Amino acid sequence: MTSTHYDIAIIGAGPGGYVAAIRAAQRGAKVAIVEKQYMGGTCLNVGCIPSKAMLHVAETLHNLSSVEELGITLLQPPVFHMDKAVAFKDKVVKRMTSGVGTLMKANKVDVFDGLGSVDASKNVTVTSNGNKQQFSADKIILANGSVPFIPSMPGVDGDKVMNSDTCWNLQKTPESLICVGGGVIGIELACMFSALGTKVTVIEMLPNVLAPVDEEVRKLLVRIMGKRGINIVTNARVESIEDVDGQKKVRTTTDKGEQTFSAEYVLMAVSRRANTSGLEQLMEQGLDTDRGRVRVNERMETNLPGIYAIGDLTHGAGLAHVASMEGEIAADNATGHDAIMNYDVVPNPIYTFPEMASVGLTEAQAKEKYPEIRVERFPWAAIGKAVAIGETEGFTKVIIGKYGELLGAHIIGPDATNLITEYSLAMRGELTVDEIEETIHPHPTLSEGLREAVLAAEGHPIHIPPKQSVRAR
Amino acid sequence: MTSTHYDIAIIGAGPGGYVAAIRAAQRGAKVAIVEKQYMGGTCLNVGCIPSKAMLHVAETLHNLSSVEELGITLLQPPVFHMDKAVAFKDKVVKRMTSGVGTLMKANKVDVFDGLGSVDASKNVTVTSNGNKQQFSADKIILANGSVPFIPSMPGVDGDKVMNSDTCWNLQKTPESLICVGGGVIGIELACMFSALGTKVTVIEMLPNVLAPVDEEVRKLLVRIMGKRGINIVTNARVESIEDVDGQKKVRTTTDKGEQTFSAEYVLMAVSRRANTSGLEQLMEQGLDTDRGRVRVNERMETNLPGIYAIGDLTHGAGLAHVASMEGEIAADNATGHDAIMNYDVVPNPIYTFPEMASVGLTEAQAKEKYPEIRVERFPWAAIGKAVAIGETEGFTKVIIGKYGELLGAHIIGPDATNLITEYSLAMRGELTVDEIEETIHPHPTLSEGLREAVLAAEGHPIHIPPKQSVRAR
Amino acid sequence: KQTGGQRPPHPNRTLATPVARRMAREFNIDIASLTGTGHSGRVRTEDVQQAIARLNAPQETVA
Ligand SMILES: Cc1cc2nc3c(=O)[nH]c(=O)nc-3n(C[C@H](O)[C@H](O)[C@H](O)COP(=O)(O)OP(=O)(O)OC[C@H]3O[C@@H](n4cnc5c(N)ncnc54)[C@H](O)[C@@H]3O)c2cc1C
Ligand SMILES: Cc1cc2nc3c(=O)[nH]c(=O)nc-3n(C[C@H](O)[C@H](O)[C@H](O)COP(=O)(O)OP(=O)(O)OC[C@H]3O[C@@H](n4cnc5c(N)ncnc54)[C@H](O)[C@@H]3O)c2cc1C
Repeated sequence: MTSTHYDIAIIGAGPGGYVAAIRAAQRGAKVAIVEKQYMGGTCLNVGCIPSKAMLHVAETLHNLSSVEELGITLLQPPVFHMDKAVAFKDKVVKRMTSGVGTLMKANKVDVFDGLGSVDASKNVTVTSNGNKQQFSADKIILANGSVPFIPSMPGVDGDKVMNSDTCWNLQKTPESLICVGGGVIGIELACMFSALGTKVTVIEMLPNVLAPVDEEVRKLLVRIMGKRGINIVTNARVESIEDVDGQKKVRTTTDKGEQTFSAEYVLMAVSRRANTSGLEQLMEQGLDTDRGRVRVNERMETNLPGIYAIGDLTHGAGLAHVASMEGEIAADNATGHDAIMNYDVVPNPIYTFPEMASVGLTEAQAKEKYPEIRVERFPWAAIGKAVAIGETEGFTKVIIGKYGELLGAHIIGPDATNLITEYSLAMRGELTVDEIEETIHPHPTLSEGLREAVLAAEGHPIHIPPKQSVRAR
Repeated sequence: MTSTHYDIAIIGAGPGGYVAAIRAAQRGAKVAIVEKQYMGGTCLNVGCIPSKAMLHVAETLHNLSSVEELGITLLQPPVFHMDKAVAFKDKVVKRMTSGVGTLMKANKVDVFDGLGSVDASKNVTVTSNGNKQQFSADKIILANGSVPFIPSMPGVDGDKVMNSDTCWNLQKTPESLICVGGGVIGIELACMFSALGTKVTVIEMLPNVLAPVDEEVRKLLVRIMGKRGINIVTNARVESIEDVDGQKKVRTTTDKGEQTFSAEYVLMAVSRRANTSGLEQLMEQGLDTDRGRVRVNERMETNLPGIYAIGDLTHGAGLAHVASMEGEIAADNATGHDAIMNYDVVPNPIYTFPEMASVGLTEAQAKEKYPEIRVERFPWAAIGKAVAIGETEGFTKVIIGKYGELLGAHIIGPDATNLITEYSLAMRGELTVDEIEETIHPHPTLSEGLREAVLAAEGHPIHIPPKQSVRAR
Repeated sequence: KQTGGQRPPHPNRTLATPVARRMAREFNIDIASLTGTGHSGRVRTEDVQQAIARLNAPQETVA
């Protein structure tokens, strides 16, 4: 079944690699994919999918606290079993990862289990339990992905210090947890554990958590997280982790001097680094990298001929859908087609409570880049569907350029991660606010809020009072 | 405060009328609106909003039956109190309708409480508790809406025979209910009562419920409703309703002869008719109507000069967002601008379990109209987010024309009513499948299913096995 | 990403994106005079921006 020569060999079966494999096979290529650990990569095993399954559990649990208002009485408080929730999560992960296996078969992609090492002549060696297999390929796509970056500090390898690879199989809900790092992954996991009943503290070194998020959106999220009882500490640098009386004690230096925090668990979520295992030879042979990440052009080509790289291995976006689109692009180019990756319109979904999502520029970025912009926001509280489902916190914010084009859009509120696609499509299709305004948005839906935000920016919203200076169209 | 002459007078404050009022005021007009019963009309009081609030309760209740799988144990079964659910619904309705009042004030629209009668010279008489007020206007917008159509038959005015105006304030969940009529309103209410614990039977005269819905989508919904225990009887004509032993007995004639059904309640939902109260004079003066509905052109003008009509009064769409868009169009034209209503891209949301939504043509319609179409579907079961939230039933179906344009799209599954907006925007903005394909859809979201459906139609889906004949692009 | 697009141009579809149209209008550029690089030859903002750059380019740099 397996062969000694392939048109295309792919290293790593995450959302970058497995999508590239499918696309290349559909283009008629004979494809091999090498995976050392798990089909589906970070995303399906310890990233997007398990986190969203657990967030679903967390959200369901959280919503139980407000069913009384709907006329539903729980005579006794619900009992939560972390181990069963984990079993649910495992079922979801299993279903998705075995789905990837099925897709490989259906597309006639040969799967090699083991660590793949590559050289510049495009020979691939697969090592598994000491056994070696070899084959060559015309083209190689590197999709090795990333792994948690664990800074070295005293106590970081201790017991009950977890990271995003190791936090998924707890059999009991932690009483309390300190999350070191307030980036997207840290904040998502903080919200998740909090909703599962854990007392959570987030410690961030920078002045703000979620630094790249539009300021107004971020501020609201931080306020809501505070109301939910999550303690967010910024400008604090973690120095060490100690064990004191069965608790983890985290020592930090802050602008106000030393501060320490205690909890049952610590979760390290400061950042991720490219996974270059198996690329040692290529690096010796001159593979171009930049701060540990493989450098590519917009065709996803590395500096070595016939060798492509995609996904988390290549840059800091850290988004599965970017890895997948890059996988499609690399596969297209590796099969003789011509495709270019465009990073102007990349949606960024963040699974907090409530959700956030954005595409394009923040207000601050837009102000810097364009002299004439209009910025407006529309609150969920004015949307019937949001009121009917009891989720009225948040707003949709749009930033419009002088040609009526969307420069950026930011949503915080129910279903934000789905809704952002409408704006993404408008940006990618170069539609203006006129087309969004002319499009009938169904009632009652949350999508109405997206049209209203545009109407607001144009000076004539329907469901919020007009501003002092109403502008005629 | 109120005046005797207005630029524009609007009859009826439903989603057609109140939106027209806001838009006209924003255009600088002096506007009066007359409402005889409730701000927000059918939609906010006895239509879209209460039904979605109650559906939210119903869905929450329904979901409680599957929390065990998520690791959440309810030690005793939840107790449902219909009266409290109704109070929640009332709160939602109150908030939305008083919001409309606030918007009228903020936009300086004068509100007249009472029945408005209009003549062709554009004089308006408002009657309330025997008191009369009069004023004139340069332009009139008729937005009288619609009311339930109750066919005359024995027993139809009896006790415990409800319609969509009167079914919202029950203090106890009906044991059982017969819904007469399997259109959108009947089916939505059937799903709602069923999820609230009522044993529901739907009786439809035609061979199919939801006749205008794409056949494949409809068939799946009917199957799911069956699994949920809803009994759907088609080809059955209701002849009478009787009281027998404290039960309502509904007698029907079917192709198999007479059949009778019993339940605690009957809900009449056969159709709606235009509400022409207050239009008697105009009709005498020659207002053009068609089977009871006021005829208008694409500028929303009636045959009488300066008199516009919009919403349910005018045609059978029966959709709030259509009424609102027509309101904007009428207000634009009545204030000297030039706008045209376009009915090609009207999304149709249907709030069942799971939701359905469509835009454009059904497969059957498209086949009849275009020689070259491609039709493909993509199942929710292949989308990670759907699996993670445990809602995998259903699919997205697209119908693509020879220029790569969307001719129609149909979604059955979680969040369908929001998701349809992406396709609506693509159609209205004349985007092709290429732009949808190029748009990065965030992961993990349901919106990924919409791109995959397009990829499937183009012959290269990622997350389902390729068809026998894979077409190279 | 620029793939696909090997289909017949729509007879009555505008061959420019809405943003490109607005941009061209501001600079008095005739959309019909541009070669679109989008799908089915659709004129995109990038095409208009290049045309604007050509307009602004000093004479001597024109090859
Ligand atoms: C907790 C968490 C939540 C996240 N949530 C989201 C989200 O909601 N949305 C989103 O877009 N992104 C999310 N991400 C990020 C997302 O998981 C990554 O961007 C994505 O997985 C990157 O895909 P990839 O294919 O480049 O790499 P990976 O998914 O990391 O896959 C790389 C694969 O290559 C294998 N591999 C590496 N080297 C070799 C070798 N030499 N030989 C053989 N196999 C090898 C690895 O075992 C791995 O399976 C999340 C990440 C985390 C940690
Ligand atoms: C149960 C149900 C669920 C529905 N769900 C949806 C849905 O999910 N989505 C959707 O799009 N549509 C839905 N609809 C349909 C939607 O409610 C209507 O399409 C919409 O309300 C029509 O708006 P309108 O402004 O034309 O009329 P209406 O909403 O009917 O408003 C007309 C108003 O005019 C007033 N009026 C009439 N005559 C006079 C007069 N002479 N003087 C003064 N006032 C007068 C009436 O009192 C009323 O308030 C639903 C309908 C029902 C019954």
